Amino acid sequence: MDQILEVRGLDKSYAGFALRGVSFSLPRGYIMGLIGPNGAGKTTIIRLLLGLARPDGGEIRALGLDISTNGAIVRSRIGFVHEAPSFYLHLTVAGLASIVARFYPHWDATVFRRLASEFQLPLGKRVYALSRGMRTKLALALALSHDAELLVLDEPTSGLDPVFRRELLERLAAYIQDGNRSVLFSTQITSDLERVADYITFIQGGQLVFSTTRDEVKDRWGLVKGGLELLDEGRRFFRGIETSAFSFTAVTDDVEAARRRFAGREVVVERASLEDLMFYLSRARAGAATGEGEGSPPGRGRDS
Amino acid sequence: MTDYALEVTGLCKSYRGFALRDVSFRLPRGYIMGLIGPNGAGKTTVIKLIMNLVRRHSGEVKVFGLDNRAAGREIRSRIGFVYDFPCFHEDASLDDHRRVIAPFYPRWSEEAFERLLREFELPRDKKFKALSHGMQTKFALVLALSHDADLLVLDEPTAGLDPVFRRELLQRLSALLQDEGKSVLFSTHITTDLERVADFVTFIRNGEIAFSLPKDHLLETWGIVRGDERAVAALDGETRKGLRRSPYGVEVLTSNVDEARRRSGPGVVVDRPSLEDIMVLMTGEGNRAR
Amino acid sequence: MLGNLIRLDLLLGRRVLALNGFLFTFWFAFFLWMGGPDVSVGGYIVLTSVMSVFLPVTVIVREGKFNAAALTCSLPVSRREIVRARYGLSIGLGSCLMVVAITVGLLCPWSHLAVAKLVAPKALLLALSMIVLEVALLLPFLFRFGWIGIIVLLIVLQLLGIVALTLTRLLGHGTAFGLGIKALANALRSLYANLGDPIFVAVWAAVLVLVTFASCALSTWLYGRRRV
Amino acid sequence: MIGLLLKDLKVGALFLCLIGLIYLPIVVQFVAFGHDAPLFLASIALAASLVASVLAVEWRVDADRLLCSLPVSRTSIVRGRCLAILAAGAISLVLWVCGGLVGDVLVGHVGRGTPLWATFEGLVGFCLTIVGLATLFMPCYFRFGIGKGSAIFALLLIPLASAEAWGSVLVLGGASGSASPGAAAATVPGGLVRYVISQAQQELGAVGALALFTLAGAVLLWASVALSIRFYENREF
Repeated sequence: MDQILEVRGLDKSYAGFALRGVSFSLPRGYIMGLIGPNGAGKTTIIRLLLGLARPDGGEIRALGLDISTNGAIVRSRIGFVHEAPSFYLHLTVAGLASIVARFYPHWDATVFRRLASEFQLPLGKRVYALSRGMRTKLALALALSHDAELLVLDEPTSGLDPVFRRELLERLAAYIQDGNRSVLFSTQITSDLERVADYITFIQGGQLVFSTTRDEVKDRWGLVKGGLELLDEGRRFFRGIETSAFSFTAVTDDVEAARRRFAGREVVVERASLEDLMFYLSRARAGAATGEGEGSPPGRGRDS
Repeated sequence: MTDYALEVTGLCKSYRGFALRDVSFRLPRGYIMGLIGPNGAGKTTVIKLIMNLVRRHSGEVKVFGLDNRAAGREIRSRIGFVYDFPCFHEDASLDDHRRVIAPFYPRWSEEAFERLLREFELPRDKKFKALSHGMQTKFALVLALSHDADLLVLDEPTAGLDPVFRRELLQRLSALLQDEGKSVLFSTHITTDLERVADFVTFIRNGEIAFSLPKDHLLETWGIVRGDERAVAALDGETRKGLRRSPYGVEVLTSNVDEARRRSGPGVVVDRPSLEDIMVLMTGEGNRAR
Repeated sequence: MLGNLIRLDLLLGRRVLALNGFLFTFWFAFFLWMGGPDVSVGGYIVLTSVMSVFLPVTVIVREGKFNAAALTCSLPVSRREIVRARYGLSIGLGSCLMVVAITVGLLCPWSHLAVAKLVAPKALLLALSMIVLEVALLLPFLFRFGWIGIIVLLIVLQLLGIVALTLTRLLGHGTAFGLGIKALANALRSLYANLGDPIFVAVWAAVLVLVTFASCALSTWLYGRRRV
Repeated sequence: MIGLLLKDLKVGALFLCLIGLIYLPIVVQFVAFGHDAPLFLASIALAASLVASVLAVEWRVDADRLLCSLPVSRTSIVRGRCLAILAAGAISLVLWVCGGLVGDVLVGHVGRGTPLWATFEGLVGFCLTIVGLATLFMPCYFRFGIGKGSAIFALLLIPLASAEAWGSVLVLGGASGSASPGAAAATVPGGLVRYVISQAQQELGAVGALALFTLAGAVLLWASVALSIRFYENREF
């Protein structure tokens, strides 16, 4: 199974933020969801992938090519949708398409016209008159009209109503049907991920927490809740711990081991939705981040 | 008579191919109302009319019992607003915005502003345009929550925010209501947020109010009937709120789930709808072949 | 409340103010240098007043760029107060820049302007009148159309000027147009001459106040209807 | 690269009409009163405002993020932009000469001597000025963006322009005796440039001078583009 996208040891630092050693890979024919709290680095990764910024360290290989040397060739087979798509506002939809068409070797005008009619995008309408949802549809139509093998979408569903969100996710699922194309999309709405994503990559504070298949996240990751005295025993397989006065809630990436370890004790080990995982991992991170050591009560001291 | 934080009656507005027709709903004081609807249904227009940023053709908006045109100033000093469209001076820093906006609000609290700025981890001296979309929304929330507003009008406050912060924001909003009797009107596309905190839900669809009901009542009395064409035909039209054909059969949204259970024959499944299901069924064209 | 609004525009637009202020001052000096000896005090004042009014306009127009008008209108202020504050700001800023223009006229080594005439009350009154008239003319366009309105107004005025010039040249000076232009030029000259005696000044001041209030009312009506 | 040039032309088409509308009356006005020098300046200003309007649109819609996501290298973006600036210069040159011609026919020549747009010095001077401005502007724009970039360009331009003006006073002043700063400026701010061109024309003849200036222009542009590419490579969006 060849990898359409490989990211190895990615480093990038700005004032007050740093991406450290992020590595993940996306096989051909699958959808990967990229999730993480605001400012975790999702958009930075996408900007590095599209060549908008240069990494300080590490390597990104897309479609078998290293993007630092042949970025243009790679981008000719990537379809992108930015978070708030930026277009020339005073041009019409058709005018904008004719400009973008000139850059893509495999541009197909009939595909664009078909998508425009399916998305109810009037070709004669000026871009400034389009609402936010319509601009995302326009960006998607542009991305799907040049035979792209990899779609890179930065929060495409934010600001879209549930009806169109479902439509968009169905279209992404259809896009990877032939097993030759893949999608990487970042989102804050975890229910979208649970509907279509095959792989899930969780970035937090510039570091990779996990990058596995959705089923593995569902089966192996969970929450362990118990009394404080049991905390040290399970520390080995806890990836994030949040404690309060008497009890702790910990995120674990090996639910079976935790169950075996705490069998018979009054410890609750349960499956967790993505949102719950993110909730506790961020809270635990907040605790750790303020330097009070792992497992200390978070800054706000409110037990969940 | 219960006193209402917000009363909108008979609001009409039309311009370039879009029209609000006779929009009416009421938000009692001390509750949260969710405003949902597809893109372009008119949610932002309703909010702009409440804040009197846009002229209306007819209709009346009363906030805290005062007409929002006559007593605009008094009302706006007690409203906290967050807009979905950009409206901040991008080349000015966050502190500049505070220094400029604070004097307008009689009940502005510097201490609340500082605390929220710290909690939301916002850089005070950075230019507004240097912030990410999520952080910009957080700053708008900080301004809205810093002057002890009695009514919060939020247009998609959670768009672009991560689930962790969203959950905390919703907890903060519901905490706000318990003790001080404030009210919140917020429009959103993330229906799971609404299911968590909203007391009332108003659904607006191409310029008209489809319904404005208490959330619990809505989720208890409405139901989705899934089955084949014949079984669905048994339900009479009045309670049918939405229909969607799919390869597996027909899904009908009904406003009276008990009656639907009684009247539906075998081979029909009746279950509880989520807000998203309600939206999808009421927005999709009647017979959109999939 | 007006003070807060003026402070809002000044504080948020301070960078634009500084940059444009510097550029305008440089432009005054450059104009004097290009003009050389044949620049009259009246001409200098009229031209610099036209430029000075554009400083407040650039500060106010900034809001359109970020469509921050929605923010200002959502604050607990009425649109009437916003319009009044902007008029005050425009006249104030315009007058300050006129003072700068006059000092540039005095201090510039290559300026040939008669110092006595430049600082005479007549000149100062002419400067103030020009500022007030231009503000009264420009601001309704600014409130109704935003920065596009100003550009459209500029193009229209320029075209009118050119049409008048070419017509007078082609049709000769005797025709209606020739007289029209000459009348306008004479009116300005006579205004400048009459500013000396106090009675005329009193009447003229009343006219200016009336014009400002009329323009302010018009702007309030226009801005009230504007979709922010 | 050509795609980028066509894009800039398509984006700029609207502004070409708008600014052309403002430029036309100015030409008629200056030709009617025989002011050659201001017309020269107005034509340069036309080119500058054309470029500025396209770049303003690019800034307003954050187009860099769109362009750099397209399958095109940063080098060709810089070269495409350089071509667009030269195209704006060419358009202004054409408008200047046509304006002058039309003005002459309509109104009849008023000024003394042949008008600037008809002389060898005038034309070459115009092209050199455009190339000079482009050479200075591009590195500033590609390093600092439109906002700070144009401010720095203005700061660099003021000393250069005044040095050139003083130069023309010293050189021409010496030659024409009683030149006060005002009088020298009345000729053409590019006084020194025109003087250099006319000297070169006398020594090398028209063709030789043209070849020399074309070479000089090409070297200047090449250096400016190379520097801009290095700056733009490190820019992040």
